[in-house]
This record gives sequence, structure tokens and C-alpha cells, in this order.
Amino acid sequence: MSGAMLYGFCSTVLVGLGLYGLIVHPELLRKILAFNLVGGGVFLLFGVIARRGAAIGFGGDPVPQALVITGLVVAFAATALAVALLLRLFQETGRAILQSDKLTDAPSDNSQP
Amino acid sequence: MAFDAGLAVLVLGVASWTIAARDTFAAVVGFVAYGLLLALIWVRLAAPDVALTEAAIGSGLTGGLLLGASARLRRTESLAVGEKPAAALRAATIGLCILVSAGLAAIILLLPEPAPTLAALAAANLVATGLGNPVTAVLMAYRAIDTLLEVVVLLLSLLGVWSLTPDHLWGSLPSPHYRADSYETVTFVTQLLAPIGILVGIHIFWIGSVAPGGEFQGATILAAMWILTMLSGLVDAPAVNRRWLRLLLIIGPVVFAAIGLAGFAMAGAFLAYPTNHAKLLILIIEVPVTLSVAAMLTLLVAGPPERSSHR
Amino acid sequence: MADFLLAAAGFVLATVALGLVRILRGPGDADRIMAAQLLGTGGIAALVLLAEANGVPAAVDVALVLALLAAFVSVAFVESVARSTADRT
Amino acid sequence: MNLVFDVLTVLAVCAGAFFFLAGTIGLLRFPDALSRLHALTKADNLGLGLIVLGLLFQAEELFVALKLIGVWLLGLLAAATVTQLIARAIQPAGLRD
Repeated sequence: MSGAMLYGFCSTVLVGLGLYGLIVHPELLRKILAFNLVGGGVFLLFGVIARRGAAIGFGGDPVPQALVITGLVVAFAATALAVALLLRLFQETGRAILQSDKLTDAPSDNSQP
Repeated sequence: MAFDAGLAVLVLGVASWTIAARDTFAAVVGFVAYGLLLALIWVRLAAPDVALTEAAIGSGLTGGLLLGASARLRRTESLAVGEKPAAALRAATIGLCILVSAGLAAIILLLPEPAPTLAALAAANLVATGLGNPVTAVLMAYRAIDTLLEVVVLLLSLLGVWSLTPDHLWGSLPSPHYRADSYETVTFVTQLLAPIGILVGIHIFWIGSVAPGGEFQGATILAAMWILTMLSGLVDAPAVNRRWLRLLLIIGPVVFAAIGLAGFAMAGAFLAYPTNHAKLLILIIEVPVTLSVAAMLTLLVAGPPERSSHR
Repeated sequence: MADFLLAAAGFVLATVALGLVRILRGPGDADRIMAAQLLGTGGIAALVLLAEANGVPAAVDVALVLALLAAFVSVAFVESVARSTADRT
Repeated sequence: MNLVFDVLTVLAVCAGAFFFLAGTIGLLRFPDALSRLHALTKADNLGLGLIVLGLLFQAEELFVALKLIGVWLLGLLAAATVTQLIARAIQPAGLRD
């Protein structure tokens, strides 16, 4: 197995890990973090495909590499927007988590075990 | 090979930590480390351009943004306890994630041989663009429309962030936590670092035409230095309704689109460059785009206006 | 020479990764920042070693950017810790 | 001459790697935060410095050598900032003086 393939499998696990965090964490900031983790995994997958396309003296196919650069910038823009929305939500409601309906509005300190 | 295996294990460990950590702040620390390790992997994958972007945006700027957010949300953390989904749901989620990972892994195993590549095409037309770096050529010439749209996406997300401003604060300054009463150490470091950082930013931007680097990487460094001067209280964040700020934000996309339209007259298509002047035109686009992108990134981190201008 | 430098990069990364246990254990934010700082420096060292070992001179630029952003992130780190501590008291 | 440079590189890089190891062990084993900070600075300043020094012997262009030194100086600056700020933050007196 080549180094590139190794990173390919690494990227698939990263996507799975991030997806798990995205679904399971109730805190919205943790969801944003997990989303970025998934992003990193997807970009890495692109990188592996670019590396496989190495030809005529280039270490990799420049087209997927350029796509990843675009993707990183757009992911940052999405993250910044998500963080701004989250902070605004926090200002309005005092909460930064997704809560189930059955919980009451008033935050109580005895929720800790 | 052993190095690659070690690096892969390390990345997976840091990623698991980012998901599993109880404290959000610690998870963000893990995320910054994750970005750093990814930058190393990009070097191993012979993609130094991407490594630069990952180090600058993926780790640095995103890390700074999330750190600020986690600090402001810290008090809510204890509330999240007990809100974790039920064990059955978590088990189902694990199953789903394993399925997704396995599917992706199968795709990797089934990738066609020999791998399709556009490297030869990119190289063949490199001379016509006057550039030496194929990645920059893709970004600025072959797929210039993607890059134009990317700048527009940045601008739109900034508009999205600004639209979260409460009515009475419109026209005021972003983010309350950039205080003037910062530590002297931070002020000193900023005074030392900012000029060097601006030089490095310009260097990274300038070499982008022949070597790894380019406008987005350079712009990110410039943005980081601007944010640093705000963090240290040396300069205040600009009020969002300043005319110079608005001009700075739109000059990049406007010049880009204008030269794109001029492509109809000069070479017969949108964003087509006449053969002899391609490099000059690309440079004319890149300088204002770098400045605009730097301003957009800075303001995206600073967030919506939150305080009035007179203190 | 390339093999030696690659091995050195791996060694430095492995040691600083050990330091990451500090992030896990804490106990305080200060220790977490220290561990992250150590990982940052180790990552920079690994990058310059890789630049020479892989013959990718551009990796030195990556290290330069990383060093610059490390200073930026560390200031953001400390400011946010200071802020959240001030919020709590 | 090349051999001499190679030997110097190996020596300096090994010494640098040693300081990283020492710094990590210190970070893990030292009892309190201030002494851990002390261990950290050794890895930062000397570890990176020696590795950069070792690579300088291999640098073929002046510009690359200057960039390597720049990396080290920036690393020093980041480390010094963090050290200073952490030391201040963990003082029992509080965050600000």
C-alpha cells in the first residue's frame, strides 16, 4: 500500500468521526468543529486523488489541488457565518445548544449529575 | 512509509480527541493541532500550495475564530450535560458513520487505474498563461470563474454576518472583546510581528505566480496581522458603514468581473485573457482581490457590529 | 541524508505527540496551551526537516506561515482564556 | 567538505531532537505549571534552533537560509509570547497586575 492510499483510508475515518460528532453533540459549537473535521477529511480525499494523478514531473494533479484551496476558503466562510449565527442565538436566548422539546426554558444548575 | 503511518495515526488520534473532549476549549485546541498535522500531510502529498492554505486558513484563522467563540460560550457548557442522545441513538449513529467510512474506503479501493489526470493538460497550457505554478494557473486562468465565485461567496457570507446586527447597532464597531486595555506583551509582540507578517504575506502572494503561494494564502496572512492589531488594541475595528471599507471590500470582485467581461472584447469569452498579456491581466486582478479578500477574512472573524463607536 | 532527516522529523513529531497527553490531562488551560505550543513548534521543526528530506523547498514557506500564525493563535488563545476567566469571576 | 557538512547536520539535528524529547518529558513529568513552562521553553528555543542550524548546513541558496532563520526567529517570538502570557496568567495574584 502506498503512502497516498494510507492517507486515503485515514480520510475516510476522519469523515466518519466528524459525522459522528456532528450528529451526537448537542452543543452547536461542537457541531461546527465536527463539520470542519468532516471537511478536512473530504479535502484529504481530494488530495489523495490529486496525488494519484501525478504526471510529467508534477507531484499531483493541480486541478483537484486548486479545488481544495477554493474549498478551504469557502469552508472558512461557512464556519464564520455559522459562528456568527451561533453567537447571535446565544445573545437572544442564552443558549448555545440544541435542546429537546421536553426540557423547560429555564436553565437549571441541577442538570449536572 | 512508517512516517506516513505514524502521521495518519496521529491525525486520527487528534481528531478523536476533538470529538471526544468534554471541554469545548480543549476540543478547539485539538482542532488547531488537527489543522497543523493536515498541513504536514499536504506536504507529504506533494501539494505545498494546499499545505500553505491549510496552515493559514484551516488551522490559523479558523482556530482563532473558534477560540474566540468558545471563550464567549463557556458559561453555557454545564447546561449541555444530560442532553446527550440516548445510547441506542448513539449506537445507530456509530453504525451509520462506519457505513459512510466503509463506503468511502470502497470508493478509494475501486478508483480507476491508471488514475485520470489533468496534469498534462495543465502543463501544456502553462506557457500561455505566463505563470510557473500550475495551481495558480488553474485558479486564475483555467477555472478563473470558480475563483471569482469564491470571492463572491466570501462577500455574501460577510453580508450574512453583518445582517445579524441588531437594528440599533447598525453602523457601529464589530466585536466587543477587542479591548484597548490589553497586555503590554501582546502590544509589543504585535508591533514586532505585524510588519514582518505583512512582508511575509506579500512575499507569499508574490511568489504565487511561480512557486507555491498565491492570493488567498497571502490575504490570510494579511488578515491575521490585521486581527492581531485589533486584538492588541493598537487599532480599533472599522465601523461597518465606512466608505473606504466598502470600497476595499468590493474592489477585488469588481476588478475581477470587469476584466472578465473585457475578455469578451479581448479574447472572445468571459474571463478569457489575450495570449500575450495574460500574466499582466492576472496580476491586475490579483492585487485588488488579495486586498479585498484580506479585508473580508478580517471582518468575518471580527463578526457583526456589537458596540457603538463612542466609548 | 533524506532518510535521516525524515526519521528525525518522525521522531520530533512522535515526542511532541506524547506531549499531547497534556492536552488530555490538563489540568488547567495553561497546560493545554503549553502542549499546543509544543506541538506547534514540533510541527514547524518537522516541516523544515521534511522540506529538505522531500526536496520540497516550498515547505519552508509553509513553516514560515505556520510560525507566523502560531504567534497569532497563541495571542488569541491567551486572550480568550483571560476573557473567559474574567467572565467567570 | 560535503561530508563535514553532513556530519554537522546530523549532530545538530540529533541535538535538537534531544531537546524536543527533554521538553516533552518535562511537560509530562514536572509537578507544577511553572516548571513545565521552563521545560517547554527548552524545546522551543533550543530544539527548533538546533534543527534549523543543522539544516542551514544543507541550504544551497542564501534566501532559503534566511527563511530558515526567519522561521526560527518567529518560532522564538511565538514561544516567548506564550511563555510570558502563561506565566502571568497562572500567577496566583490573578490575571492582571
